[in-house]
Amino acid sequence: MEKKNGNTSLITSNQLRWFYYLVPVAALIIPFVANEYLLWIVNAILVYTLVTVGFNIIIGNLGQLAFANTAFFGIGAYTSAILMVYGGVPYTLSILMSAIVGGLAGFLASVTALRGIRLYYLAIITLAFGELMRWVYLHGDDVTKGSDGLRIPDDIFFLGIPLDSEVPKFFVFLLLAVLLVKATSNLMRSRIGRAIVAIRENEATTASLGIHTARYIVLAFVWSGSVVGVAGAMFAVLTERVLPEAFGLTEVIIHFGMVLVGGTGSIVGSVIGAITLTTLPEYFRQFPGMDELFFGIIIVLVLLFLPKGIVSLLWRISPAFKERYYRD
Amino acid sequence: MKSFLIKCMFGAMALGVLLIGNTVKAEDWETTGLTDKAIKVGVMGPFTGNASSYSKTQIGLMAYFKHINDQGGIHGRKFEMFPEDTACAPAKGIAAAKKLVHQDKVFYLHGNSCSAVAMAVKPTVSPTGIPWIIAHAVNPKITMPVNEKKSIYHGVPAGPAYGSTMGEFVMSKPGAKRIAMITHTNDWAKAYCDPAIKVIKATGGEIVLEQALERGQTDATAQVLKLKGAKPDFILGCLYEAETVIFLRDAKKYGLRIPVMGTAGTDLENTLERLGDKDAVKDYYVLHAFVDKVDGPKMKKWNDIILKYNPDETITGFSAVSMASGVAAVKALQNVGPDLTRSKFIAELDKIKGLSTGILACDITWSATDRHGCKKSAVAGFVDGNPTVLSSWGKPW
Amino acid sequence: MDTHNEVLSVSGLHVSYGTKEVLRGIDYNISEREVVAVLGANGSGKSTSLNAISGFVGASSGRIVFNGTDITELAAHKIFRLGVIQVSQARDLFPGLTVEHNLRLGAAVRNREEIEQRLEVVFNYFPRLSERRNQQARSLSGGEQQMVAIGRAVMANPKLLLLDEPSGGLAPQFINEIGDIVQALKDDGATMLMVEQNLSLAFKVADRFIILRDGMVSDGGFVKSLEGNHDEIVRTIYL
Amino acid sequence: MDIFLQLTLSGLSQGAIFALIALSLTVVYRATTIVNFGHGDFVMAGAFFVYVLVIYVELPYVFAAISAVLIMLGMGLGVSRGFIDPIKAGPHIGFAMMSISLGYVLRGGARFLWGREVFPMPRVFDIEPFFIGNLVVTGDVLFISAIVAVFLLIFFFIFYRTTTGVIIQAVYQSERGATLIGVNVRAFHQSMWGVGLAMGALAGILIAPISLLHPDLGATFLIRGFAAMTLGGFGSLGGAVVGGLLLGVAEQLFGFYINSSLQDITAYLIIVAVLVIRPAGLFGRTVTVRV
Repeated sequence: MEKKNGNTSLITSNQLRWFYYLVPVAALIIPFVANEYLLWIVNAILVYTLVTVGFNIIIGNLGQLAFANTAFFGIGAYTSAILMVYGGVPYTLSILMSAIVGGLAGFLASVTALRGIRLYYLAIITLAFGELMRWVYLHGDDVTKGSDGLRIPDDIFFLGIPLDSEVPKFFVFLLLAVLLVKATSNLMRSRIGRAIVAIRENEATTASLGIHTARYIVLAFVWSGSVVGVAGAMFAVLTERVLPEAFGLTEVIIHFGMVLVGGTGSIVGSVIGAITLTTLPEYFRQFPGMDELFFGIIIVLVLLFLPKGIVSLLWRISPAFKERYYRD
Repeated sequence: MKSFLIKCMFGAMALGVLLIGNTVKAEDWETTGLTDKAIKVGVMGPFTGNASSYSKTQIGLMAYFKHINDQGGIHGRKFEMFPEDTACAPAKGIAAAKKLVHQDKVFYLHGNSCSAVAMAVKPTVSPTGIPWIIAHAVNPKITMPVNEKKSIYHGVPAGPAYGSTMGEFVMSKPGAKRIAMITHTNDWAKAYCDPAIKVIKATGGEIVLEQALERGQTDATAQVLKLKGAKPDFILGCLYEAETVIFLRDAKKYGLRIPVMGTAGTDLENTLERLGDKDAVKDYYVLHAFVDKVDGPKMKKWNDIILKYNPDETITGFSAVSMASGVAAVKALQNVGPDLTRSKFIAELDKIKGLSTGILACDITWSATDRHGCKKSAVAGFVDGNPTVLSSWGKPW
Repeated sequence: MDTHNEVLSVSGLHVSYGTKEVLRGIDYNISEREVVAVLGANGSGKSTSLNAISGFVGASSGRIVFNGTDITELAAHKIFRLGVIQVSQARDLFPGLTVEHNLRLGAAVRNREEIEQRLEVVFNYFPRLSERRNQQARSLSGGEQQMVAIGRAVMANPKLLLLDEPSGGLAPQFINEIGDIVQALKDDGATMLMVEQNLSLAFKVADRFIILRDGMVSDGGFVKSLEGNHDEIVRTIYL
Repeated sequence: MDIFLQLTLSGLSQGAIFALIALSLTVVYRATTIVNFGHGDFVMAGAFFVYVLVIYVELPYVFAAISAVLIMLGMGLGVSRGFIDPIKAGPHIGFAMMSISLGYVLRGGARFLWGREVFPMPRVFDIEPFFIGNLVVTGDVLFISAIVAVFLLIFFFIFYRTTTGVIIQAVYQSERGATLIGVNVRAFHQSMWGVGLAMGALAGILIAPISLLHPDLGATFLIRGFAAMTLGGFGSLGGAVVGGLLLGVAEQLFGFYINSSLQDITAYLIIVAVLVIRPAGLFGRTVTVRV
């Protein structure tokens, strides 16, 4: 046990799989011990877990600097809200629609990337996309109610469960988060996921291997858009009112921070990032006015001393925590 | 494995649903946040973020509470304040509200700048029935129609009160008919401008031109030239401080010498200080919530309280705004007597009628059906080169 | 040759890229006015050894001494100032600048005072560049670009010139021309360390050769002693 | 016509600021291939330093401005050395986040110290507006345009007409080439960060008397800087200047002739339009993808 040897580790991959399953099961205890405030934070973490997992596909796995994430998030939230408010669509169905519309937004973002708009061009055009969407929410008064925001109906149900307090929301969010995280993890470990990472490593080589790179770039964006779109639909129910202010530039910076703090290209890292940057600001409440300062300092420190994110601390415990989507 | 997981989850879900029921006992609810020595008050405000200059008003409110504490408190209880940052961001505001309600378990909530945050927080606070006094945000929908648990109060003029004052003042200028507007496109600006337009249209005016000037713009040439071309009698300006300054500067620059009516988001002295040009503000009229100039003799008492507890604070038009509803809350708490409960507090708040706070230019009147406590505001403008508080065109307060 | 001072000595040099060890303890030295050719197959570590001397890659162990100064840990620009000038394989010209600007820049850091005089010298070596002095570097042919690259290095008045594949990718007539120029530089007293795949060029100008194999010196000797028999060398290098 | 000229004039003076910011971003980008996403906050910091030096240290304005620019120059060196160099080996995504976070730290610091205040920035140059025909010219317009014009003249003179300039051009064109002529590339990167931040600070100092001084001062300018860069051609120095000026004028014309509510998103519309229609911008060369 005490010997330092690369092969003998405290945790094997097999044990780790059980550990991953255990986390959500263990989480089921939370509503019985937490008050509404803590539960709200937990629910926010579940929403941001999907936000970060979705964003990480683009930033980490595909390696593209695209900042359209808030746009996906907002589009998901507004889609769900608009369908529920105006169409009387059940929440469950509206989540599905948010995934579809989010995916379409992802497709739109991928078109720019395919057109050779990459790196900073992509970053800037996607930032602009996000801000233009916010302008649309703000000026689409008739539908979005402008800056008053769109109030979510009181009586919403997920498969018959009334979502009228944090507890049922927690169970529904946990279910959605587990399903989508697992699906994303499976996707990233499949041939598709490997192709996506291969494109990050070397797009030209990947293309020369006969892999249709454009198809996988589109796929990565669409999947990212869908996952974040669902997160948006969850966010709408979490905050009960969808407001343009919630989808500004600061929001995308927080998303970006979550990805980097947790660990780029890692699903476990995404979860860690979402947990860290959702809970820390709550902790900082004790130091009024120092929020931004702390946020900035933490990310700087992580970038300097843990360039692979907090998840790399786990790698020191056991290499089994490393998610290998790619072998050359 | 997965199906097992899902079963687990649904099982737990069902359990959770069962547990939600009435876990909060009624008598606990009445006295939550109270001890023999303390009344816990949650004070939400934008202590960070791009609207942090509004948090001056929460600083003022808390200074007043500290002042009451130093006077011996209320029936032996002292205010214990829980300032919470909303950063003027909806999600952060909701977290703040949840924390105050469910973790800190305050007796009541008092504060809130940023209407968007108050609107976002409302679904969280409203169902709990915890008394909540809005001391700064202006969106009328926060308090009216009265919420189900009848627990939310507006302690400053809400949009319609401010807005109609703007409209009435504009129309009180002899011959005013053609009105133009320059506004931000957010709820804050709408809360002022919409009711003003209503009053203007109802009293025979018309809106001849509408211009947008967004936050962060540093030039208003295009807007000023448009306005100049429209030749209005009066301009309604629903702009924040910085943009007001930019607009007035450019208005002077291009010779647009038409009176401008501004919101309570700005004040005369500050605008003048920032412009550094008396000539540019000479046609600027602005909502003025107070009975006197910001640094006038009637305000000295209140400003001194703020400065006593915050010696470095710069007093602006925001500083004392929330103190008026603080006065009202203190009065209600005093009237309840030593056996304080939330229901009794709400009942006493509803009994406040025509309370002259000595701060705001309106009397606070609340009832079970009308929670807009403040129905009017004064206006400040230059008369013969001197800043003056006015009630209508040419008529001092 | 032995009577001359030792200019450069490399001893026990190890260089790794990540976990991959490219140089595994090489030793060699160069004396003043000597031309040494470094030979070897692709991936044997020839360019890496030049880059280690120039300070572009760090050594994991070993020592590089230039004119009595230990330069192993020195930053690239400081090694340059000492007079160790490299002509890289990719040439790395400034494509948007004129030929003359490219050349002048060679002296901008180390040799500012003599700039006009050196320009004269370079144009003497490369009359062709004088004609094209106002042309953008990107408009030149490969051979001309190589001339600019060498000329730029000569501008700095090198004490040791490192040439990385001067004939690489050039048409045959240019290879000869480059060979002549290297010979001319040698005749004027330059000390050179040259990586070269073209053996006839290498043996034409070099005094001595070193063969690298898998990051180690596998053979070496004086060109004269080969007496024109290169076949064995070819076998040593590639088999 | 008068209106058009007036709009153009005020657009140019706004555009001069955008140009300066775009240029300062480009200087860093060309040297290091890093886009400073936190630049808005560095712009703000420059203006804050002037305020502190004038109000608290009571330096004369001009000295305060020069000192602030120098402080930001030093900060640029420090940022490059202390925060960019250590993550050099990592992906570009790290640089983006690093610059954003450093900006956050500055903004957070400014907010912590002066959070509830909005300051009027002292004015140096307060002259009465005068007329050229029907055209109104104010002190601000004159002051900003003159300073920016002089600065640009000096900048481009150094860049195209001096040895230092030629060396800078050389490093921009080939970093490996620069190491071969003995340039200390690391020091070069540091100094370009310094120059970039100093130029940004100058922009902040020029705009603060108009925009007032508050911690969020820089945010709106950053995106306009991006738009100007994109319009002119990403990485082109001249393009950044022309792009900035055009953006300034476009905002005014859009605002007046189309709809004033479009003024705020003119920058975004330009970014999207340019990148979709002609990603290389007006003066940029074809985009080379660096993965």
